[in-house]
Amino acid sequence: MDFSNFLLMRFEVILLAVILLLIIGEIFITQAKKDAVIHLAIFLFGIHTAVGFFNLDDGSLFGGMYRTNTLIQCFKSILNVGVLILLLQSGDWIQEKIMKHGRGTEFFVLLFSSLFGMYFMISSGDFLMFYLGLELSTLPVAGLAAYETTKRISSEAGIKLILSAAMASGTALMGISLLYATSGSIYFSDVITAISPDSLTILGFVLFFSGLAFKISLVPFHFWTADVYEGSPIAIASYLSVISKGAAVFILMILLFTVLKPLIGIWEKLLYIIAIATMFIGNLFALRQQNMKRFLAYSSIAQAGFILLGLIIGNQLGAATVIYFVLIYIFSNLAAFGVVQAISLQTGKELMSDYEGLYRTNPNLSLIMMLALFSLAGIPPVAGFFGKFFLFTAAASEGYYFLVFLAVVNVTISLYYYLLVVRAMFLRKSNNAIPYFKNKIYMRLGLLITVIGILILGIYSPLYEYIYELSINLQ
Amino acid sequence: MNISYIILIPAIPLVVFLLLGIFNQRIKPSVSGYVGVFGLLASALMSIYAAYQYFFVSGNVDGVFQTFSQKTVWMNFTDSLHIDMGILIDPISVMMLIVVSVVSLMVHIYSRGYMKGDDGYTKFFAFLSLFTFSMFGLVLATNLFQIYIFWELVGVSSYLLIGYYYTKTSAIAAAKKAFVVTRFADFGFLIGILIVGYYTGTFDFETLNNPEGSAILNWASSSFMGLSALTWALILIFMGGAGKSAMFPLHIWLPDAMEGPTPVSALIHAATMVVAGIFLVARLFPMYYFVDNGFVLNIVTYVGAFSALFAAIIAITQTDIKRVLAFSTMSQLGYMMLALGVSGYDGHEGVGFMASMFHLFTHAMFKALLFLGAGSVIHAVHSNYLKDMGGLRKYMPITNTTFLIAALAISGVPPFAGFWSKDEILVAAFEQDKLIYFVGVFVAGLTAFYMFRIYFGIFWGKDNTYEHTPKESPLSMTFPLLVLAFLSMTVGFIPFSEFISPNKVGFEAHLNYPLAAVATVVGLIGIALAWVFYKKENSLADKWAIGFGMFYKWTSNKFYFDEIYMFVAKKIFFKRVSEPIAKFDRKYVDGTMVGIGNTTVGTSKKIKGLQSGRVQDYAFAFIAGAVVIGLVFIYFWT
Amino acid sequence: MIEGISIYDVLTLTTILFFIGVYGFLTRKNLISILISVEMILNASVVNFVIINKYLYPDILQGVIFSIFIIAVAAAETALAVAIIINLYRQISSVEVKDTEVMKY
Amino acid sequence: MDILSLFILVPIISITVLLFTKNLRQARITAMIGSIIQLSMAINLVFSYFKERAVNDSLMVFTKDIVWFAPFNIHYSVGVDGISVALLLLTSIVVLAGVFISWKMFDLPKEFFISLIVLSIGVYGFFISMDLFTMFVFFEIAVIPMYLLIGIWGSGPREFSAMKLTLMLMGASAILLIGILGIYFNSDADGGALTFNILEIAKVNIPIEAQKLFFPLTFVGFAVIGALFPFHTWSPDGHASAPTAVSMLHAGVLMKLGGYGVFRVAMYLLPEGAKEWSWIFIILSVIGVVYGAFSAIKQTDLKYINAYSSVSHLGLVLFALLMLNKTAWNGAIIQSLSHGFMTALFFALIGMIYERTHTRNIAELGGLLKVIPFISTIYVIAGLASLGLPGFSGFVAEMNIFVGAFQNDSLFVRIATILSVTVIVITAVYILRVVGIMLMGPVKNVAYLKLERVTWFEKLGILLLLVPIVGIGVAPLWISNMILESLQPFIQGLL
Repeated sequence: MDFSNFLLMRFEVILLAVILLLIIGEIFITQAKKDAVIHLAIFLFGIHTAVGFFNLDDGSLFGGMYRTNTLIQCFKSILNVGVLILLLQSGDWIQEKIMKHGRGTEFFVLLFSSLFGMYFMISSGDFLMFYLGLELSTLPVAGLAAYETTKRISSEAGIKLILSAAMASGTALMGISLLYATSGSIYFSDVITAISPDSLTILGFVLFFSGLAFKISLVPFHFWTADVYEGSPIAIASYLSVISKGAAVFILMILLFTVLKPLIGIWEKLLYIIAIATMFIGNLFALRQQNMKRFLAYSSIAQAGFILLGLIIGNQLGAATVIYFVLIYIFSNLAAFGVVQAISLQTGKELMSDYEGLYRTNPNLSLIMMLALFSLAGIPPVAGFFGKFFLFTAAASEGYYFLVFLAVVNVTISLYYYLLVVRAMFLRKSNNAIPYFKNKIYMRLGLLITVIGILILGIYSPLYEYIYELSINLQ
Repeated sequence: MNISYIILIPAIPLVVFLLLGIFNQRIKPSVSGYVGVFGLLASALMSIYAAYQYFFVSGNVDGVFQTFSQKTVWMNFTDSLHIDMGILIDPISVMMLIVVSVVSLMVHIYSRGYMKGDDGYTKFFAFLSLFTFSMFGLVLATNLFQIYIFWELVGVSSYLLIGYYYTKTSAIAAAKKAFVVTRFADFGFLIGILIVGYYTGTFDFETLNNPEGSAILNWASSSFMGLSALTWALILIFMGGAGKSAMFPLHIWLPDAMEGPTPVSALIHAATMVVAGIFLVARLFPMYYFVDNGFVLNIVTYVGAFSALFAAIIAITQTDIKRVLAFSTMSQLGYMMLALGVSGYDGHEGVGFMASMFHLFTHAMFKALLFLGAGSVIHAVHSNYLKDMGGLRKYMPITNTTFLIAALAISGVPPFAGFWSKDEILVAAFEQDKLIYFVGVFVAGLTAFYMFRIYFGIFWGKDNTYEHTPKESPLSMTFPLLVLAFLSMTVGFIPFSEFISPNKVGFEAHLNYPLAAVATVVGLIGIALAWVFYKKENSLADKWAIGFGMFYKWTSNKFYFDEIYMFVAKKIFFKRVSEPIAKFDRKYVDGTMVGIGNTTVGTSKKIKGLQSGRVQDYAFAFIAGAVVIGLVFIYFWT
Repeated sequence: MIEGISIYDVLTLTTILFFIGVYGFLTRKNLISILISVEMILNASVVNFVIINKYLYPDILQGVIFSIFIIAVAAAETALAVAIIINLYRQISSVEVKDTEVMKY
Repeated sequence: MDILSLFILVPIISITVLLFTKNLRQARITAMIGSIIQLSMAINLVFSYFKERAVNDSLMVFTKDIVWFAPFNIHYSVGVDGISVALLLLTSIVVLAGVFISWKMFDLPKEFFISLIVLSIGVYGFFISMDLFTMFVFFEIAVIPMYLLIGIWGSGPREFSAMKLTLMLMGASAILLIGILGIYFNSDADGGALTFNILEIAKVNIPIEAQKLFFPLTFVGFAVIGALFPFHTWSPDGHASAPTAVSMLHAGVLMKLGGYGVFRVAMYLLPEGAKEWSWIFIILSVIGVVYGAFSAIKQTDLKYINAYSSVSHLGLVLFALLMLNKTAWNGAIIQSLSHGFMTALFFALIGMIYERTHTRNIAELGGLLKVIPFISTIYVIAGLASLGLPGFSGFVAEMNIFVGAFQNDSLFVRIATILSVTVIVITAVYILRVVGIMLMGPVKNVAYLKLERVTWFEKLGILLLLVPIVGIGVAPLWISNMILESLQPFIQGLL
């Protein structure tokens, strides 16, 4: 047996190594120097991310349970970059709030485990691997959500997440079992050939879909989102909203575009309805949120609705626009969460009204927040505009003009609430505005990367062209 | 004939305007007065020279007065339609040059005295120059659009000059009224121009007026509501002219316009701008005559005649001397319109046209004189009202004499200028329509009566005692009076018919002695009545006024036309149109837009209960959603 | 393959089991009970996998293997959930669902 | 670097420099220098355009084309014809005037000028774009700074107005987006590749059905920013709350994007749709024309008057565009220019008056001619220009529109034309009303007797705007020829 085959799993292997190193490291690092764990984790993960950019062969392992190709690597790298930014942004928080309780290493281990699960989920070649990846990616996050053990809402978030997740995975399993019943195999490659749109398959598909929709937080499977985001530590909310959601979108896309392609007649209708519902519900709820985390939670629900516009057409164009959008969305949302986190860490304030007059005391943070929100809303020249425009173009290419119309209506609604934040920061003056503070280096670095991303990703067209070429893999 | 130098006639006032306007603050008042006067003097001399050249040297070829024009494209609309800027020299434009330049020059000179010490002295001369420039442009216009352009410019100069005393509320209102009413008329004018442009493919006067041209020959090619399109156009253009010339029912601005400084009233609202309407109809006379066989001319006639009568009646009862003169102007303008309306085209039939122009010419002289005389009086007693005057002949001999000459001229007493022109009008009317003739004669009598009413009221009548003893005006003011008085006496002897006629071929016009006698007698009767009523202070007039009762009251209130217009403007347009629209906009249009936003936010509030916070509800939504979607797909969409 | 019992009977059973789980999830007031209900939902699919494998595709043991994994994961899940519940109990001395409704709307 | 891309680049450089400025002095001088460079570039462009036009008779000159997003066939593609050149000139003048008028922007000056310049980038970009995508990008770039400009530096209910304005305009651009996508996906009707390039699409016969569907979307999308009734209500509130320079730029330049877009995209690319739908938009635009004017009569706030007058004037632009002939289009473009200068001038003057008297309510003002003669005189002149007095640009524009509209001999259009001609009267009423109440009459407040005289930068700003108004009004031929020439291909596309 040639072990070099296992190099195909480079992402997983290295990440596993990182996890193990951290666990081992914890043993050797003295209590006084606990902070070194953070630097170590970030450093190691940085290396991991960098290595991820190197090219890797296509191929599959374990009789097709695991497969990889350039597109999947691209996904993984995107997730890596997101997690790296997230680590940078939350480094200070971990140092100040978590390290005191001596639970820093676990945090990283859990986080990386979850990411590890996502790798497998994305790379899965059959439903079993998919299921394991899904669970591995969800369960540690539930633990992380409840990580601030002294806060009631943190525990509440954890319990809500795990119960909902269990429900979702139960439903998804039921669906998978039905699909298994009709197709006779849990291998994707077999399913493609065996599947046909009969009643049982449809039921199985819908149940299975709801399990994934839960992770992407599509309406009506989204209810956990807001509560969990609000209760969890911001780093975890941020993780859930970008990394977890991004990974789920990727795998959903892979499944829909390849495995479940024969059911396109079903799922395009399904996505149509759900897209509309998701956009509207997300936006309408976001309108009146005061808590920034909750606000971003609903905003991320709405964004998920937009993503479906790219998925619905089921071709290379759709895939490329979705990946591009997710990439941009990761940067934008991380920037927004980053600012929220920075402020929360310094002052403990998380309400929109606390942000009043922020520009006059902390101009840079406000500018970053504004750019992030504009990017989320889709205002040129920042990246979000390009992402959204291409999504709409994709949907329109198959004639979904009405859907695009509803989407643009929603863009307008969403602009309203994004502008509410801008209003608080820029337009208002306040006597008890958050005073000026300086962020530590990690946070600044993390925010800087997101800002650069927001500014560059849209205008720099070769990136999109690269993704577009990769997306051919999904045809 | 070389006409290129004529461009300087309007150009000089323009330059003066720009000079005085831009350096308004830096220029000394004394200097600006001289700049204005000498500028205009140059224009006037050139006008006279041009007239001499045209009428006596090179204008007349084989008995026909030639039309000279020089133009350049100013603005392109389509391949055929364009606005030209240029100068058109024909008998009436040359005549108008004389009128405008002479009267304007006199007014400029006069103003140096009249406006002395005023804050806006320089500004005043700037505006006067602007007006003069625009008026020159108007009379020299080569096409409909050019005339419209200058038409608007004289309108705005008039606005600025009426509103010259801008701190006076009444002056502001008057200026606004004048502008808006004439603008309303111009609305018709503009649409008329558009129709002409569309159906004839040209704005050019020479093309339009050519009796053999396609414009006139094809007048019946298209029709709208029973009349041909061109007929409508001419009616609408006449509407523009009627607005500017204060014809009934668009006359209401003219009396109010007397709020302006008196020299302005003399120049704009008596001699020049208000005749623009007459000039417009005269300019397009061939069209008016040939299109629809002169149908529109009937309208012109009746509107003119009615205005003449209407204004003359009102003039009798007014107590503000400038208003009397204003209504008198309106009445005389009606006369001119009437004359145009009854005119024919060829040879002696064109006497109406000729008479109208003739009267325009003489009227400009004596009416300017009347106004300037009135200004001189007002200058002396600081009041416009008859009741504050009386017995002024002792204090102001020159004014007295010149005013008397003007009054005699307007009353049609031979040999003063008015007699000649008015006689021609009556001749023309008599030949065409007896009713119109009788109206004309009656108005002539009324004119004499009201004119001498104010003459006696000012210079004779009761001997008022004055706080400040009135003095004769300075030379700068009396000089123009004397010049104009001289002209009022003499211009009647000009053989107008040899120079001006519709078809540009001169003809012989003779005095019609019976008609002349009738008119003169009627005029003298009017004067005699005025003598009886007003020569000495007595209560006869009041008794008669009571005798007329309601009629007197209506008349002195100008038949409540101001009130009607005010009602329409304020109560209907402001209150019933504008205000509801403004409210509608805020409440419904804007309300809808804001409502959409509020509904969205409201919906958001209503549905917040969905997110109950209970994990079991979430699970229910989850499972119900999945099952319902599954069932829907299985049973409906496969 | 069990004599006298068709696959439909078993599938009906698992469906009922599934919905009992769902019903329990939706109605129990205690978080622990909810957790038990979740187990029932998961077990419904476990049985499903085994039965489908046995009845329809007996050649390859895909479903059976799958069900083993499900059991393992369910155990992990429960452990984590219980840990969180215990942590919650330490803070509010309650494991009632109604006490976990701080965050809403 | 090509001559057109500099219009984008120079403002970006200005912004970069502005970022490093420390105080008002530095900020305004930087902004001024940047804007002066822009203006000189625009003037230079006019001359180069004439030179280029003499030797180059393609539709657009100075074109530059760079592939941007190859998979979508999106290009960064710029080029100008006479119309864009004229509008670029307008923009650069108004921006410079706006900088002068904002000379004393004490609150967050740096940010103010940056936002202002960002806005101008959007406008410049919009006018030079030949690619629908870039055009749309610049359109939105131009709209969004308005929120900050009105929200931060505005007055009155600024937050509400800013929000309303932004949402309505973005809502419109959302509708527009669908129109653009519709055009894009029908641009391969003749078998070519999908393209966003306007010139390419113009050569394609887009199916009639698609034209009918997407014309109204495109039209409304653009026309909302051109204050089409009943979507104009953002404008009064927005203008009233905005700071002076922003009102100037917004009314003077930004609202022109609507007419230009309608012309360049909706009319040019979807001519059949235009013919099909024109009747309903003619009705709406005529309502806008008359209705705006009537509304203006009853307003008491100077800015509201001007805002409604903009609705009326820009209604004429849309009306003219719908007439589908050269003369009316020419009029529409000139009206855009003329309204741009005029309304900017108005807002500048209103700003100066407000700065001195702290009120915009005409009932509280009076006799200003006596106390601030220069400003008041210019106000009268601007008013006269606005009511279409010959010698000013408004007249030229209106006459072109009316004559053009009258070339259309259906009774419906005739009636519409005559109705819209009535504005020459109604406009006179509301303009003179303001002049009468505010400028003339006795001085109502003794405090006004001590008002500050006009300053040099204000004078400069005013003159910058006044010169073109008079310039176009007195000698319209050059600009009209420049525009007419460029209109020719559009007309041919229509027939």
